[in-house]
Amino acid sequence: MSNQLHEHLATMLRIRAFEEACLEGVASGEIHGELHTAIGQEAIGAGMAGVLRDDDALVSTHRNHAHALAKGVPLVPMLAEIFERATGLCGGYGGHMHLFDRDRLFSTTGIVGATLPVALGHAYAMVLDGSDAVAVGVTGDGGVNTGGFHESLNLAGALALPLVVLVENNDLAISVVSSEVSAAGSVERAPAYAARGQRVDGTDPVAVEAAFRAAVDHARAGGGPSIVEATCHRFRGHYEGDPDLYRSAEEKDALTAHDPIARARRLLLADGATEAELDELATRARTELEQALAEVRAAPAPDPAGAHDHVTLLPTGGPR
Amino acid sequence: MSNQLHEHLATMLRIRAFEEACLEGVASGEIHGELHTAIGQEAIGAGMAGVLRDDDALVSTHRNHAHALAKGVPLVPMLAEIFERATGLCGGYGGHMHLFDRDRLFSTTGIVGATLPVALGHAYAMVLDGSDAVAVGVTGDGGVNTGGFHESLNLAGALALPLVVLVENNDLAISVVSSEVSAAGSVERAPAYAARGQRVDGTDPVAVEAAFRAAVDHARAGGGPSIVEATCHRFRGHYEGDPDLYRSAEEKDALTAHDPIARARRLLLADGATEAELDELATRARTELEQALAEVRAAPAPDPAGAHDHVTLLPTGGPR
Amino acid sequence: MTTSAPTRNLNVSSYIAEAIRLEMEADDAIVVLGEDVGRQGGVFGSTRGLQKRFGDRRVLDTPISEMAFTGMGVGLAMSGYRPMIEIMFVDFIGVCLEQVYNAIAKNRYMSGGNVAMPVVIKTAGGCIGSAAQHSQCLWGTFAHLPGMHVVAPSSPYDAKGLMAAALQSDDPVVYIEHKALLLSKSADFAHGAEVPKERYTVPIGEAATVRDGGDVTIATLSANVRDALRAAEELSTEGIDVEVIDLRSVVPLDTATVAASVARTRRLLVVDEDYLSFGLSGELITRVLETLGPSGIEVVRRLGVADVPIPAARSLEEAVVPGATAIAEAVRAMAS
Amino acid sequence: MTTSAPTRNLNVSSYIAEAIRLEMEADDAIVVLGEDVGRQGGVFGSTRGLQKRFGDRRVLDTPISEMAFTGMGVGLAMSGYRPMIEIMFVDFIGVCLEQVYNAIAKNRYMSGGNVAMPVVIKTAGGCIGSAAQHSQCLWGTFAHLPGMHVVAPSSPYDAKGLMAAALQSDDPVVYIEHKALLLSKSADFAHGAEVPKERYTVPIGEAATVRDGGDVTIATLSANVRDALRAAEELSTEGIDVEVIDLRSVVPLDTATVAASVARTRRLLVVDEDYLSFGLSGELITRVLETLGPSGIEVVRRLGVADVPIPAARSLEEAVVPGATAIAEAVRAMAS
Ligand SMILES: Cc1ncc(C[n+]2csc(CCOP(=O)(O)OP(=O)(O)O)c2C)c(N)n1
Ligand SMILES: Cc1ncc(C[n+]2csc(CCOP(=O)(O)OP(=O)(O)O)c2C)c(N)n1
Ligand SMILES: [Mg+2]
Ligand SMILES: [Mg+2]
Repeated sequence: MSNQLHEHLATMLRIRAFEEACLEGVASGEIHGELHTAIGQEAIGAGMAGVLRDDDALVSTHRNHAHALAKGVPLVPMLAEIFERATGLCGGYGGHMHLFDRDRLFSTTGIVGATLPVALGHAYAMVLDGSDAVAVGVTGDGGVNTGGFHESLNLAGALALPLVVLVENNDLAISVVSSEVSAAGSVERAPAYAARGQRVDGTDPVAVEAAFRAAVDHARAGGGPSIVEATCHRFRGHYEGDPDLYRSAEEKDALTAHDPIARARRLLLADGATEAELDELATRARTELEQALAEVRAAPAPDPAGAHDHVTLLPTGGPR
Repeated sequence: MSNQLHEHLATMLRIRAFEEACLEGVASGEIHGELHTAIGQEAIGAGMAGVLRDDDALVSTHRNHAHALAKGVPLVPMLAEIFERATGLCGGYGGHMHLFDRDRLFSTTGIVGATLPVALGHAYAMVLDGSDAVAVGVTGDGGVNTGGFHESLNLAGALALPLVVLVENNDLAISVVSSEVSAAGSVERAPAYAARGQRVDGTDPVAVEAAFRAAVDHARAGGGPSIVEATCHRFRGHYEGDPDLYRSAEEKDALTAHDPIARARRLLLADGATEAELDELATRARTELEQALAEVRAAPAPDPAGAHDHVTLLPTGGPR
Repeated sequence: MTTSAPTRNLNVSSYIAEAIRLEMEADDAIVVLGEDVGRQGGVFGSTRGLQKRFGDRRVLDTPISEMAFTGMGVGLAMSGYRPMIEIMFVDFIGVCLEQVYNAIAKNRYMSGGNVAMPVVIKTAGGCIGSAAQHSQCLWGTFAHLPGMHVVAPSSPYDAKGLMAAALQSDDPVVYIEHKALLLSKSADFAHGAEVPKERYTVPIGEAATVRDGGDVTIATLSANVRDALRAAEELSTEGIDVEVIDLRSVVPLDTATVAASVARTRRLLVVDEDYLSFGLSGELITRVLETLGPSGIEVVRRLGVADVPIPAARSLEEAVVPGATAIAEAVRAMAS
Repeated sequence: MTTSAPTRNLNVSSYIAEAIRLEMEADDAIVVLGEDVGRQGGVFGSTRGLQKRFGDRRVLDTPISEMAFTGMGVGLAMSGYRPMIEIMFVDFIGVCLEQVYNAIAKNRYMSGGNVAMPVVIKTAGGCIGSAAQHSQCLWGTFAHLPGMHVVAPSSPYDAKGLMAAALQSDDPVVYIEHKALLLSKSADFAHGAEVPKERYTVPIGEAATVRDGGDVTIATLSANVRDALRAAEELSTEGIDVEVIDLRSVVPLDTATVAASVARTRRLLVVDEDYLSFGLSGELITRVLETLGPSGIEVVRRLGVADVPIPAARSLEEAVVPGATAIAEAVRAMAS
């Protein structure tokens, strides 16, 4: 367990460092649109990391960096995309909410609830392929009240498709407390879809990994869909710039008690790890990101002459 | 019971006669669009009849005639609307799939799944009004797999709104067998919405009335939403003109065994009613419809000069 | 007018099913998803026989969950498939437009060209008497949103050829069939009635001049082509010589063919069964104006559904949907 | 240019919230539904203070269930309420367009005038750097579908007045606020910076000439009005005298005001932050052509997002979204 947690801590630190690098980009104006970070929610990405194969699909949301890293999307092109560079994963056309890594079947969308239909399509493709790959669709607790959630899970259940729905439950959809506007929990909805349901402490990467792996294995074995709900806490505003006035100062202060990184540190120290050893992990993550940031910042902005490329292969023939 | 069933039989006969009058309109070309009848499903409308007040709302589907009659929508204007007459409920603008009776808070839509959000709005209005009125949204078994079903029931559950969702389960969405593409039954989904769930034999009007009344009372008392699922059989094609080749001849022949009208007759006869008395009920229904049909047929078609009226109050100012 | 009877006299829907069958035989990546596309073969018959031929996985009968199965098209495409998604009536697009315009139409662009979206959205439009929620065309709605091709065939030949082209396209294509045409047979058509049994394509983005004439140019598409040809026949007896252009594609719009015709006739009538405003007619007129300049045009007119929902009653419906009589009248007013 | 500082210097979003508050005080039937409209007061602040003032029933924070709460607007309206539905970003309309165009926009017609639909759809459009799924305008999409008014204010004064008019309207109104304007203050505006504290309305369907000029007519709306005014200032130093018309409403479109201007200038530039094709620009140019005839116009041009999704990177975004520089350039080309 301690070895596993050690590795999870390294992953969480890498995710946090990544998010913090993005914060720099917002402050500097290099990222000029919305940015949503997973700070405080790193244990989920860490628990997912390593469970999926390249030929498994993962479809994520507006809060997607941790999932991308968990799927093995290369860090530098990803950071470059978020920093709006020509060397970005998508050449700077997509940006933070629209990451596409074709080879790893990773994609995202900025529309809440829109991830699951896409993941469902991947799951169906896997059945058509006769492969044992699986598809994972991520949603927040807000996304579970969208029609797309229902339609996708019903289809997955009816056709017993290899779909894992990972619900990141930070109990907030921007300012709306999801439990106040939800008639039931996500896991309690699993029977409505003949799905497996499991709730897990999303600040515990070991628990997340176990639950996520069980769901993936279940899907791989032909058992059909699962809902894995990981409870967690959103440390920052919904997006950078969100004044977050809908939470009290006390409420926000209390969040640090749920820091998955601090938690893992505590456990590892109690288990015999040294401060220095763990600090070294943090340094390694920060160094990787510093180097990545330098590389990204050296890259050019996309050439405006190409702004009209890539709409379709065949020109649509409209006037310019 | 027998008195109640007697009355239900009369209502079912009236519904059947209404639907048969509509069939005439299709044959004659007076109805030139799609027509969906509830032939075989009359016990549901009959069970609903009398339960709702004028200030309760009812939102129905493409297969809506029985529900309209159950809500007390006047028969002749309704038939006139379906027969595309100027004297129709909506002046001939709406037609069979778009019936609106403002005073009885009755409306319909031809889009599957679209009834429930509208019914939810009525339910919310009742809470705002501080009234004990309730809203009923009808859907078929096909409609329960739409996103609108999920979103509406969740909101109704979360806010404990007085919404009754009546599912007419004939296990067919046109040609698709709903149970084959549904991961769970509608009633089994009730817990996902903190809703009451009850399944009932939709060929038994007494049972339908009891279940429907219980749900309405529950909503009136502030208990929140219910799902009432009434199992039934669609005797004809999905719409008039549907060759219905997706069901075998034997399957279709076997349908008559589930005729709610024959069933009620059998029970009433066993309970001491006379053939003559029951025939008289049928005659009365047919006579009412014959007279209605004559009245409708005497009415003019809508004046084409008014075809551009009623789009908005304030003109939109577009070119003609 | 075709005078000889066509070799085959099938429903247009059968030719569409034939196109899909031939493409599916040639390309294993094509899968078909939608309501009633399998066991029933489509409510209008345009997927008839496909499930028997290709099995119930490649031709999937879905529940009424348009958002889910349209989105499945996105995932399938990213997994290397070429999905055809059937939205039974185009009027229903409001429940799933999200996946169409924010994903299918944009993923290629948002991915900087890395991800292809070879998805066909097949859907039925047009009036056959079913009122405001089952009679719309809406090609203007799709055309306004970038990233998709939009086609609407008018003849049996084009119905098959454009479906084949759509299925072969590496870009998303919205294929809008007209309900009235689906149920018509080859012999009902004065143009494109002859349909080869083999595979062929009609190129997306090319209009066809289906009748030559020198006095007035009518540009139209889908079922209105038939009406325009009827009107033209009538007008020819009055000495008015009408050129009829079938646009066939809304996106890409073949402005060049229309402009070349108007350069000769100097009179353009656009006939569009879709809503009049903020749609095809304004776009086409503007592009022709941009191409020829104001001095290149003498008269422009347009006929469409004048910003009113489609009413139920036949008397009202005929008053709002453009047909042969209204077309002939409009041309007469322009020619005088 | 306004030279004196405006009396109040609030965000445009505050003036909108003020309009809603005043109308809600005057009319108990108004209710507000949407995500984050209550506790947070809107992600851009344009419903700030309303929930405190009117309670959490009349100002309801909804789950992310746009189809449900947009449809609630239909039921609420039929129950005698006047709902305002907030769709946070117009880009999300694809998940619930169904209730908007098949019910809200059509129920009056389908009911033969028996049922009114006094529903306001309030939503934010426009570019502030958030790429393809959070930057669209889409007023052309709504405008193509009959039964709704569509407005898009450009100034603090109009933002408040058009919101009041929308809430008083017995017809459905789509109110598209521009994200960049919402976050701007009165002092940032050269027109309509002064906002009375009292109730007033700006009439739906009337354009405003925000700058007089004799050489070229620019017709535009929303944030581009600011750009057009800036371009006009620049051009005036070059001796080009530009008239700037703020359309304010897309439906009804005030063709008369534009045509009267073009009758003088004979040159029309339409600037539209929405997608270029099959939208506002083609419609307006066609209507002006229909009004004045080809001989009444010398040059027409249009600038818009040329049928491309909005890219993420600033360098790309600036290349596709029309701004002051592109406007000035286009006018120069037309004037010479
Ligand atoms: C259909 C749709 N509605 C609204 C939004 C705006 N929006 C973006 S994120 C968000 C909250 C999402 O909450 P949740 O799903 O819990 O994810 P979290 O942000 O907590 O990770 C909202 C309302 C959207 N992007 N798409
Ligand atoms: C959103 C949408 N999708 C598809 C349709 C086409 N359609 C009309 S009725 C129907 C089947 C409905 O089945 P069900 O809900 O069980 O009602 P039933 O016809 O059995 O009464 C379908 C698919 C529609 N009207 N709306
Ligand atoms: Mg959340
Ligand atoms: Mg059914």
